[in-house]
Amino acid sequence: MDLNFSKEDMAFQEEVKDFLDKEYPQHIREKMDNGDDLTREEIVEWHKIVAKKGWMGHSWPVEHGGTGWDATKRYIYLRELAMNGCPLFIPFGLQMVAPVIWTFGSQKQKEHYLPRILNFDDWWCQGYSEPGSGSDLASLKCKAERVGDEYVINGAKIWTTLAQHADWIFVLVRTQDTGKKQEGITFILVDMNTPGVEVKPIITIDGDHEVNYVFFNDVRVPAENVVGEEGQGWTYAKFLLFHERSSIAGAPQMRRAVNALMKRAEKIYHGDNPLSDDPSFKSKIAQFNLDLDALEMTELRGLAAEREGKGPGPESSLLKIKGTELQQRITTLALEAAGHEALPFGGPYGFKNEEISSPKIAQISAAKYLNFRKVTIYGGTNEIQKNIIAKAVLGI
Amino acid sequence: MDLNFSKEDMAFQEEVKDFLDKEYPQHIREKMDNGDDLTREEIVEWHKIVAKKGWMGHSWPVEHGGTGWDATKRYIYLRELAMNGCPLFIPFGLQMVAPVIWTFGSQKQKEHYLPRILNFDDWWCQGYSEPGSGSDLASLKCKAERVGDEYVINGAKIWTTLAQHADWIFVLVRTQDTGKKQEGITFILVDMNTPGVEVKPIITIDGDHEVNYVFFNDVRVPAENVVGEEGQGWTYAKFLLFHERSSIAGAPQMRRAVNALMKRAEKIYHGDNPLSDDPSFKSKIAQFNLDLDALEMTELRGLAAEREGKGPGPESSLLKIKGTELQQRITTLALEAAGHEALPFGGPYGFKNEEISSPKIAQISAAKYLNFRKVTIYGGTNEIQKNIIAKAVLGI
Amino acid sequence: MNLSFTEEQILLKDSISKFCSTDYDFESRMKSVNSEKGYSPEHWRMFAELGWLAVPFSEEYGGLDGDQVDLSVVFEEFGKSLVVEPYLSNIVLAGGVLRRINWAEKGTFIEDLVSGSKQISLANYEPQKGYNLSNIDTAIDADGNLNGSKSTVLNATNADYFLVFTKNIDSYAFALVPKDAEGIEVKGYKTYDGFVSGELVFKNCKPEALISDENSLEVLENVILDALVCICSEAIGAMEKSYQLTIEYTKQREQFGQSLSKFQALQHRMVDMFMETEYAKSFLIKVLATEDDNEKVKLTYGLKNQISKAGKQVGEEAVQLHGGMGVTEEMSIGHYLKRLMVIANIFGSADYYLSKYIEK
Amino acid sequence: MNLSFTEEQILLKDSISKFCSTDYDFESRMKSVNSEKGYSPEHWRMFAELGWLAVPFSEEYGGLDGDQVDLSVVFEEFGKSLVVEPYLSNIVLAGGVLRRINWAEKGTFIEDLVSGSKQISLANYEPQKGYNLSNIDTAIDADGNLNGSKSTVLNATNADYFLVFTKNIDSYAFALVPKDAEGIEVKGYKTYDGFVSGELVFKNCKPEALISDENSLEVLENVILDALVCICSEAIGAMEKSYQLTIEYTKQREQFGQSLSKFQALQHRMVDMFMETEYAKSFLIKVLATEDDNEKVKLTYGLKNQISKAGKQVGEEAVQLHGGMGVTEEMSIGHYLKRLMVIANIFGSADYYLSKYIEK
Repeated sequence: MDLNFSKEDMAFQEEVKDFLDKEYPQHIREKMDNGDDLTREEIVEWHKIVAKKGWMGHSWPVEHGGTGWDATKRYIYLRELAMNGCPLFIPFGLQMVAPVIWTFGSQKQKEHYLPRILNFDDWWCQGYSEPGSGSDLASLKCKAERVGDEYVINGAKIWTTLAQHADWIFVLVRTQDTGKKQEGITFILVDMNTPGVEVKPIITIDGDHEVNYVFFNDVRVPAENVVGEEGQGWTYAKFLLFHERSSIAGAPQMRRAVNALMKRAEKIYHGDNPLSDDPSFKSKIAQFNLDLDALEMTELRGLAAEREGKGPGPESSLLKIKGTELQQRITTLALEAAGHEALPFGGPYGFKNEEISSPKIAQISAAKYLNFRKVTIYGGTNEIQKNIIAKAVLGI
Repeated sequence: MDLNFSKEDMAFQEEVKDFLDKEYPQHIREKMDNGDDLTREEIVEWHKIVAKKGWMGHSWPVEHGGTGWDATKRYIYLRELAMNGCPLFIPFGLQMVAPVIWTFGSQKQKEHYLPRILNFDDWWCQGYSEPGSGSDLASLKCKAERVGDEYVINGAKIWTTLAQHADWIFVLVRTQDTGKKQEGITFILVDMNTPGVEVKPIITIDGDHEVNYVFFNDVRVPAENVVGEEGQGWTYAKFLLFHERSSIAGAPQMRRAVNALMKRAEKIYHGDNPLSDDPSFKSKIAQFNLDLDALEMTELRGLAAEREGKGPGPESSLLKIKGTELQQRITTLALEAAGHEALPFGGPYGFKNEEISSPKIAQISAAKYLNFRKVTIYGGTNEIQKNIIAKAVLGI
Repeated sequence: MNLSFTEEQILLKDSISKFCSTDYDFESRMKSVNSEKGYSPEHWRMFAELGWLAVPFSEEYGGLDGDQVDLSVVFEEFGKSLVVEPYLSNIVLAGGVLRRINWAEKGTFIEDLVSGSKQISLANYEPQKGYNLSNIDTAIDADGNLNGSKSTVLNATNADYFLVFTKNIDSYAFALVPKDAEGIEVKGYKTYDGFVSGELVFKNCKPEALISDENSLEVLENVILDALVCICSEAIGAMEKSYQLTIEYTKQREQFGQSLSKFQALQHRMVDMFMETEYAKSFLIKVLATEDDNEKVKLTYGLKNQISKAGKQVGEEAVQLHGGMGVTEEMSIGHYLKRLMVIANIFGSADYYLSKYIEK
Repeated sequence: MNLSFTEEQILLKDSISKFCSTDYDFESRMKSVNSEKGYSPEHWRMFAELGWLAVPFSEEYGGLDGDQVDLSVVFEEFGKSLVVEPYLSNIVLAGGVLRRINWAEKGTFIEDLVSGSKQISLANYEPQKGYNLSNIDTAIDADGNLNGSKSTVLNATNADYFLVFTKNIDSYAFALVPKDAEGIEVKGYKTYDGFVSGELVFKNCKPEALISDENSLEVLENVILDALVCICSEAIGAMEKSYQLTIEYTKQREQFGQSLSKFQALQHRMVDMFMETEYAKSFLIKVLATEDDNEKVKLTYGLKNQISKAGKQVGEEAVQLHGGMGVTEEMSIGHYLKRLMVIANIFGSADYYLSKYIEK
């Protein structure tokens, strides 16, 4: 056993570093390092830079324009990005709808959508959850009726991330009301500019506008926008949910956050000594690092299994649970460390009250803490993940 | 609000202290302080001393020979006993069957059994759980058939504490097989010397013989030994279970254990400094003391509510859960503190390997730790207690 | 031994409870939060009329001679409805200093607090200097002028006066500074739980009065101890409401064909929330009922440690069990979490107070 | 990057797994535990024949040149069946010293270990002196005699020889002492997890040999590090078995008309047990696969900390979910807990190693 990369992998790592040194824009880097919100334009700018390099399809097969990298290369690539604090890729096109399209879509759909996704010409969002159906996703009610060559959609979706920026949405709709609730669900692609699509912001407790309601009021969508077969949407949805979970752990970002916190603690005083000397604080930081080691290795074990053709299993639930719990513990400690300097608050990330003496990083710690409450809820709550493990792994 | 005792209560406290100074036998005190097992004779000796003083019935009404003390006096009394490390009273007669007898029993039963219990003439044990019915007590199968003036009992009971010492056992038996499982259960008193009663030890992981199987093989018991009505045993059982839970928290004993551990830690070295200087150890001890404060006050709040005529409610489940968890955490820390000096082990409490350099208290720490695994299981597992709170208190 | 509230305390509790249930629903609370001042002046007038602002002050100044238990009663009820009116800053902190300090002219200021006609904020903490109360740089110079910076000045933007804890030659003192004095700069901000706060900068600022009681530091320490008990009481109110809201929500929310409240794993976690709340209450009562001063100080440190942790646990679990709805601004539950987290970390964290508890 | 076992390692694993499933059921294990020696000499002979005792030694002495990963494989399998044969004491501890130490005559002793014909116990810890390895009083006097006491001498009552870590003038050394030497007293005892151990007292005892390698302390440190990895691997095997036994038990045990395994609150706790085990495994792999020496030492401290806690949690939950049956001597699950608790605390506790991890 060893953790060494091959020569080829090490050369690749250098290539990624080199790319980031040269192409990762300074103005985005600064905003990211400061915890500032990016504008829509900046997010698109970054995606286009990566697209130009040909590295958007890092998890895509070559035949659809992907890099065709093996698990190790993908790991190296994503880790380098994370360690440089690069913005996360908007996953809804790239990692979510794309695999559905190339696996279940028509040739025409593949040809039309996949290149546009790779080039970030379209910003995608996800229409899954509904006000009445959270964890019990299959109980969804948003309805699509076939009328001639079109489907007419009526209903509402909730928790749609960044719908306010999106060009397209993939939606689970109910095309049949009888039988089991999992049946009669259809997977359909909708242009956000279609008349009758309305986005209404949901403001979260961190003051941010990240998620939305999306209402569908007699929205007419060409029948050719259905992916795969009508009524088979649940199959595709499960396929996709699974992809979502496996890319959620985010260990490198956490490592950055822990290191930053430890460093900052050298300058924080609660009592007479710097917080970085406090035994309880040191224990917590140590525990984070140990947990991160275990989390990373669990990811690597998954990659190794994948390389051996075993493919990711329900262990992705395991990564999601531990990863999100750890994210929350880290943001909690950052908030605790900031103490009353975390009080100044003007809303979401963008806000820093320049006039206030409290350091920027302290001022955003509450928003971060509050924002991270969602991570154990979205993508299937951690309780649901435990149900999945109980059933699929432990057989109980 | 204040925590002061009234003058009368303070005088009573002195009286208890005085009694213990004079009457608590030195040889028992020493054994208890050393964590040694008492013999049957010593346990009886102690009970008889208390009986002679007239203080056995500390929770009994005056009419049945009890002290008739209010909640505060009872609290003072039990706390003083605990702080002196006195042996716990065997509860099966005193606190369990006695209230059932005086509440539901016949005049004859009251006259016969209650004085003998108060005087500890009989050692009682409890026949509730069965090999197949643990938490789901009402599913019990031990059968009693009426034959003339007698019941003939066949079946098995499990977890019968100190049955090897007992003169009498109160048993839940099934006298009817139809209807709801809670119906058809009868509460009956059985002389342990009756032919067909057989006690078989269960050795627990601490190496101790504390609990037993009790087998009933055509055991013939006079019908007059039934308490209350045939078929109403479940009502009495619930009444009794409730009494059991409310006397289980044991905060003063824990306080003693925590203080002893802190003191001993001054002489324990894991690394270069005494364990008593270790920040993590100090935090744990502090947390124990804080939890003990909260536990004690929760008990006192219960007593206060009782004084106001509200009577103890399902909060007793709350005491049981937190109290037992805390007991386990304390015995765990004691084991950790003992480190490899806890290894020498010859069985239950009684054992101390005199030749080995490891202190006695370290040598019994593993047995204690292991023995205390049961406290979250017996008297209704903590999981069952949570179900009770969910239903009875939270209404969910 | 007496663990019950007095009749007066029960009346006070009922009066606040009634007010909150009729005039202080979540919507009107948020209206106050989002208003310019960040609280409702009308409510504040009602608090004065109902006598709540008079609770801890002596009769001499129109007060009710209440004790810590009375304040605790007020705050536990406030916590249930997340009351944002500036009671802590005016009555407990600034008022707490005034009623303890040796200063001939304090009467009118206390009377103004009791009537609600003036607001005063205590300014003692300083940027990046932590929670040890004597750790300050702000000082009175030889000309009697105040120089220095203060942070976490609760309710700063609404204050008419500031009571500024300062070094004074070899000792400590409180400087009384009106909001519009020369040489003072007030930098206000919203806090993440919806309150207002601010920072102050003094440059050669002449105080209206310099209160140089030699026990100033001790007074401040006692005021902060009182404040700890108050916010911990508030947290307990908020915790109680949090688990109740969670029970209500999970009862009505259906998933997989049954109420969320019927899932055993969630039930056990709600039981944990309930238990944490009950044990927190018990610990608070322990503090309130303890009479020995030294012991009470130690236990108050312990209380802050316990409540910080319990509040965090209950608040976070409440949001988690509300699922997605829990993290929306439109539901009240997230606001309970915010307040609980502020309480957990203001005046010093759980760890800070555990250390103080151990050292004491 | 390579996280897989080699083919040889998989063969070794399968061979142990097969042996344990046929020859090492719980009943026969308890027979060994309760026998006079506390293990089965017959099993020990089989271990030798199967080549397991040869794993870490160099080919020169009949060994298999195995590394830490090979030892880890052995112990993880041992953990699943709670193997009580004295592998740790003979092969990892005493054998670990011998294979690292600079001593011309070590060959025959290693060969005796490999063949199983002699047993040797390492004696380094001392009564009440904790886990810092250099903290010893035992010393060689001017006449070359050994004086002092040793505690936690694993497998002491079965040892033919003791390797005694001792001060020697200004340095450290290992003294080799036969069990029946003059001036040695062996006080054996049973440990609470069913192993045997003992204490030694030396009074002017003349060692058969004094191995005065100047790197003795470093050798000992490396041996203990190896032992930590071995027992942590063993714990992972025991944890895996513990949650599996719990799943089996709760599946077959019915209460309130359904299997215990159907109660969601219990399901989630079994999931936690599974997750703890998997993450513990990941951490072990991290340690095994790390090549930088310094980093590996630090991570090994971290491993002991993590495994101590995870083992305790999984072991205790397993017993709890078995209910009353879990605390009986007749069921295997309690014995897993005992072994896990010994592993958690032997060679130093979770806290002790967290401190070392932080300091490193």
